[in-house]
Amino acid sequence: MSALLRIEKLEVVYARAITAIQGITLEAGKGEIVAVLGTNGAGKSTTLRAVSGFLGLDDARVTEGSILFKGDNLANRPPYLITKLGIVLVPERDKVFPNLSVVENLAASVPARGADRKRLEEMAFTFFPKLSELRGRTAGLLSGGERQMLALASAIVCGPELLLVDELSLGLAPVVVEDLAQRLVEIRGKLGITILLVEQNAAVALSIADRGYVLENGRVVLDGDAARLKNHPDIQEFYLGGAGERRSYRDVKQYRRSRRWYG
Amino acid sequence: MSSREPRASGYFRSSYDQGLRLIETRTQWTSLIAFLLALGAFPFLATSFQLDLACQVFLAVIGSIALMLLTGYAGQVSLGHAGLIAAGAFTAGILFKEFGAKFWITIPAAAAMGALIGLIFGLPSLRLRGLYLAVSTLALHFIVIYLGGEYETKRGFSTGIVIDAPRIGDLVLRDRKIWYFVLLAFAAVTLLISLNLLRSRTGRAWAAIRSHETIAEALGIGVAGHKLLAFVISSSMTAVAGALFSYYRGFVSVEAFSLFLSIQYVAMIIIGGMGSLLGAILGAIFVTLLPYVIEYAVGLLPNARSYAGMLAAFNYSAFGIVMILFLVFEPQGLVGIWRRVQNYFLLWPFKQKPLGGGRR
Amino acid sequence: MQLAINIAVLAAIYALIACGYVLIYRVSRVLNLAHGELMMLSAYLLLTTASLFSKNPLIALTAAVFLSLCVGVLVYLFLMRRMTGEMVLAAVLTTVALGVLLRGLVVLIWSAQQQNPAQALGWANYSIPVFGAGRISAAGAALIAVTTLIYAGLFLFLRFSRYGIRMRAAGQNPLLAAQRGISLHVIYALAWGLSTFTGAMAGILISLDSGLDSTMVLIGLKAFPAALVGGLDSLVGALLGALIIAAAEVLMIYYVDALLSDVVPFLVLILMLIVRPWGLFGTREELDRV
Amino acid sequence: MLKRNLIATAVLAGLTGATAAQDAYNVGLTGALTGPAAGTYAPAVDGLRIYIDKVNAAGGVNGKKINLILLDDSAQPARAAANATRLVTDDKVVLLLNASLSSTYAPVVGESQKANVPLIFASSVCPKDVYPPANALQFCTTAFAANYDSRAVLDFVKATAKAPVKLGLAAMAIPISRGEIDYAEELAKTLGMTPVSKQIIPPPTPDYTPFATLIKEADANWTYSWAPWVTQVRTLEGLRRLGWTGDYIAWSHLEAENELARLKDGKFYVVGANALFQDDLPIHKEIAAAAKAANSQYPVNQMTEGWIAGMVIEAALKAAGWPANAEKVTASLSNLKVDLKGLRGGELQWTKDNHFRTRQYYRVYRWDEAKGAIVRVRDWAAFDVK
Repeated sequence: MSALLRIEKLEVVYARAITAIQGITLEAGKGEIVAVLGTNGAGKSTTLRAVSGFLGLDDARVTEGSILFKGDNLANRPPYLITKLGIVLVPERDKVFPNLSVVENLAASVPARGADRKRLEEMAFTFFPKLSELRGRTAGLLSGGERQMLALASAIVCGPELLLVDELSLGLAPVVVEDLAQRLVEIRGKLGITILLVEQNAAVALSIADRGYVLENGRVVLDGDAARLKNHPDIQEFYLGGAGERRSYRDVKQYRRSRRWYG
Repeated sequence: MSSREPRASGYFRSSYDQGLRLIETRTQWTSLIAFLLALGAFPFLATSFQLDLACQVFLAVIGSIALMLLTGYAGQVSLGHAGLIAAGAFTAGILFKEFGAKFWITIPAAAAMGALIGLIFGLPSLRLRGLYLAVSTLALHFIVIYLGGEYETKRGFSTGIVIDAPRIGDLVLRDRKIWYFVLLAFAAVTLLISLNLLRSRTGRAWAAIRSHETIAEALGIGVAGHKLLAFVISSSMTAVAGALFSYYRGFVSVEAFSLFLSIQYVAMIIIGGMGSLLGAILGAIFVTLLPYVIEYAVGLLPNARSYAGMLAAFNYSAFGIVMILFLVFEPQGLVGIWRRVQNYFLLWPFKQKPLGGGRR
Repeated sequence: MQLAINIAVLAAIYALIACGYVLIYRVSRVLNLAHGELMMLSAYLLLTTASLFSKNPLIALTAAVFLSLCVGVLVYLFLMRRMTGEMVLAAVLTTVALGVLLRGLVVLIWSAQQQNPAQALGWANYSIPVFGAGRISAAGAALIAVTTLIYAGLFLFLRFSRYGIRMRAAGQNPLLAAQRGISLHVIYALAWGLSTFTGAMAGILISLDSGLDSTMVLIGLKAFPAALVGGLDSLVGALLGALIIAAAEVLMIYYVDALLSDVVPFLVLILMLIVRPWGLFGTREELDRV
Repeated sequence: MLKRNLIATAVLAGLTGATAAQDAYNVGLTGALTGPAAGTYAPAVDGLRIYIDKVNAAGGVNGKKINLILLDDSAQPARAAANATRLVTDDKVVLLLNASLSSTYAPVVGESQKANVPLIFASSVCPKDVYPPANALQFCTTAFAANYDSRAVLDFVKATAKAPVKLGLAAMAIPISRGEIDYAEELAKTLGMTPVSKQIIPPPTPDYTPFATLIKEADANWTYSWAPWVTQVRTLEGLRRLGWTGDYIAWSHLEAENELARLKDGKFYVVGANALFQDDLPIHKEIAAAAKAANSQYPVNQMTEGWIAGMVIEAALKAAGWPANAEKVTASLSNLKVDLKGLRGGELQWTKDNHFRTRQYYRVYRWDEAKGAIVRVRDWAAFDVK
């Protein structure tokens, strides 16, 4: 498997003091949907930020390890260059320009080098037909689900090879999330792109992902095929609500898991 | 790996009392005394022109410390500093002209007027932040200047209000040496008041407001009250500086308080280094002396007199460039440079960077 | 009638200057307090180009405007770019410093004499009767026309052109804009270029109408309340703000006291800051961002 | 702390550069050489510099050179004060000159009184103190002077106007100009004219038309402005743009000669006390040649004021002898007669209690379209100063 994105032993330090990520290694192949799971503060978003180049804003830096995209190391590169390479992030919040209309939101996207803007825009509307009804509507007046659609559509217009989605399900009704998840599968199928999905909602993520990683306290604690992860007892217990309230594995006195550091 | 626990090294305060002390070590005492001696000896060694420069510096120091309290510590931006200086100067001038008031009345009156105007300048700060606040103080500057100009014209003082030298008994404050010590005393008192304010509850409240207003409010700090207090104290000091200026120069006129003066004061605290009283002093010295240094440098050029007509333009340009250089390359200002030099010598011959900085 | 024309000309002046403040503020949240100085610089550039192309006033004019646009872009590239990511206030103070620098340079290069670019171009400022009842100077009429054209142009540009939409996007959320592949530096440089371009038009037209000296800086400063009253991030606001300020000023001259006209813009400004700090058309969230 | 002081002292010590030439007459000037007001003063100061250089090149006065020290105050009072202090205490000048806005007078006068050094206002407006009875230390060579100017102007208007005069007045919103226009308003009434509109115009005005509109709508047939040139001429331009066809009269500042030719307005009169270069006197040729040799950046026809100041200084120092001190110079200034070689209507004479001049002469010029040149409308009219 030739990895499109390969993160190796990545370490990220905030404010020169707090180590948020302590040696993560993960991989995403061409055309794969990869889910990154974990609770709040596990380091999911930091990983995404490291890939998309936005660490600098929070006074954080990649101090060790590498982020290889098609063999280029992206660590600590400025964001707009990363987007030019074909890596596009759909952020967790503030994902659309609220005062621009739907069409203008799409027009604001700059396609990657060599991408055909017209075709990409048409694609975006075929994936999300509802948006073409809302063309002239101001983005700030859209519902949560519509906004997520618009965010995904704008990201597609950027012509990504790797789409980073931060919390697809946040604040949305289950039906909507289900629908959006299916769209992601469709997008992957039609465009052949790789999707890195960072989620708290493991059920949704694992239902569409090919593979998954589970992060806790800045480390990868589990990884593997989505189907197998789904059936893993820890995942069942802590992420899919099998054992009532979610807790961290550290709270469990006896744990029966096979820990595999660094893959 | 050694198993020994790392031991703390360096210089620590072991009680709150020590933290509140102004002067802590013997070295500080010695250098302070040496510094005071040098200050005291200066007027007997300097020429009259140098004394005049020193007096200008002291006046600027009072103003820049006042602005530093407001902007550097309480975080409230003001572009109306010249307006406040003008208010102080005009209070003194008008009281003198209209009622023949003596300086022991006019200077407290100027302080009171400053406090009052500070309250007015401060009111917008309850609603506005940052840029908008700066703009509102700018607007107030124009209004103060307008009122001053109207007074001058209506009363027929078309070339400015001339003020007689103040008099204490038989002693007429005219000699520059006396002025030197008077202004030095005022500057020193301003500095001491500020130092005391900053290590009190007020100073900490300002620091909290400066870093985050909402959180400060949540911590139970009376944000509105402390903001207004910052304006009142700062403006009052500034107005006193204005009144002293009018006595020192013997005149008041609106043209002396242009917008450029406000810019100069802002430049003082930037160039000196935000959030440091030492910075305010260094900045005041730097900005006050810069034009004279340039003038001197131009004087060294061959055929100097033909450049005379361009001196102010040189000054303007140099002033702009220096300000830009500090903003872009040394946001910590002169104090930042000073600390770096200090650390360099503290650590020499090692090159490591200490975490905190050598001194408060 | 003459009253209306006077208000219109003054409003056009203020509006043309104010849109320079708005363009930069809207995109990068930086208040450019050197706008007046940049405006003055453009008028002086015209003086130089006028002496270079003394036969072709139009070429001189175009060259001056083009040079001004370049100055704006260069100011961003060499100065303001370094201030991105710094405190907004530091950036504003940098523009103040730039203004001081420019004031010095202009005197060093062109001397402090009163100048007349119209004469340098060999143009006379004709007077045109309007509706029989009033009169307007050629430069004044040009001011109104240019302001209308520039506002219409800016409106179309921001609404329909791709770069215009990106400018609006970058102004709303620079982070997201960067994520969508918009190069903020290009957008900011464009905003600075456009802003000095409009400023140049204002500076040049004012100097053609009534001569040129360093007091032009103060005119730039007087237009600032117009931008703020309308709302610093709204072009429509700038237009309306300019109208309000101009009307207040001219009416004050006519009916109350000419001397008050000097402070009236600032009085209106303070009133506005107390009642509605974000301006007539500004966005309310702005306040918490600065 | 100590280090800071050392550095400060070093800087201050470095500033004591001004090497007071022992073997020359030290004369110091503080003026608005740069800044917004410089247009009015800088050319005159340059004229003075060229004149003094010429005197020095020809061997100086009483065999000694004149060391003219020029300091710039950009019309800022605080700078002027510092300059004056420095000139008096460090450079030990025997004579102070001021060429700046009236706001700088108070501090400079203060220094002059403190040190007992005479002060000449050269190219800056004459303060009341130089009129009889004059202040012992203040003198003025400047052409324009409060009250006398308005008298001359209104005298000319009265003599020229055919119809009853409805007078419009325009001042800049600076105290000195407002004061003069207020005076003119009162004076006009006593001369049987009707002041119909008085406009006081703030200096940074983007558009003068509103003020012009008011004058026009008040139906004025004459308008008089005594203000800095900008205000005078922009008000006129505003009026003409509105189609106003009345007569406009204003003070003939340095810029007048170039501007008359630019405006080409047959009903625009300028009143002045200096002969314009248009008259082409021998002395004018001399100034032009000297300015050309000195490579001056300013127009020659704006240097008359400086030239006159130079002539006065030369004469005063000559009379004071060598070695001179402030006292001797004051004495020689208080009893001085200088032949201005036609630059003004007559010689400049100062007496013990008149430091303005005993007689002030005025000429009126305007542009003549037919001749394509500036013409004299009224030759020297003398007014005795009492």
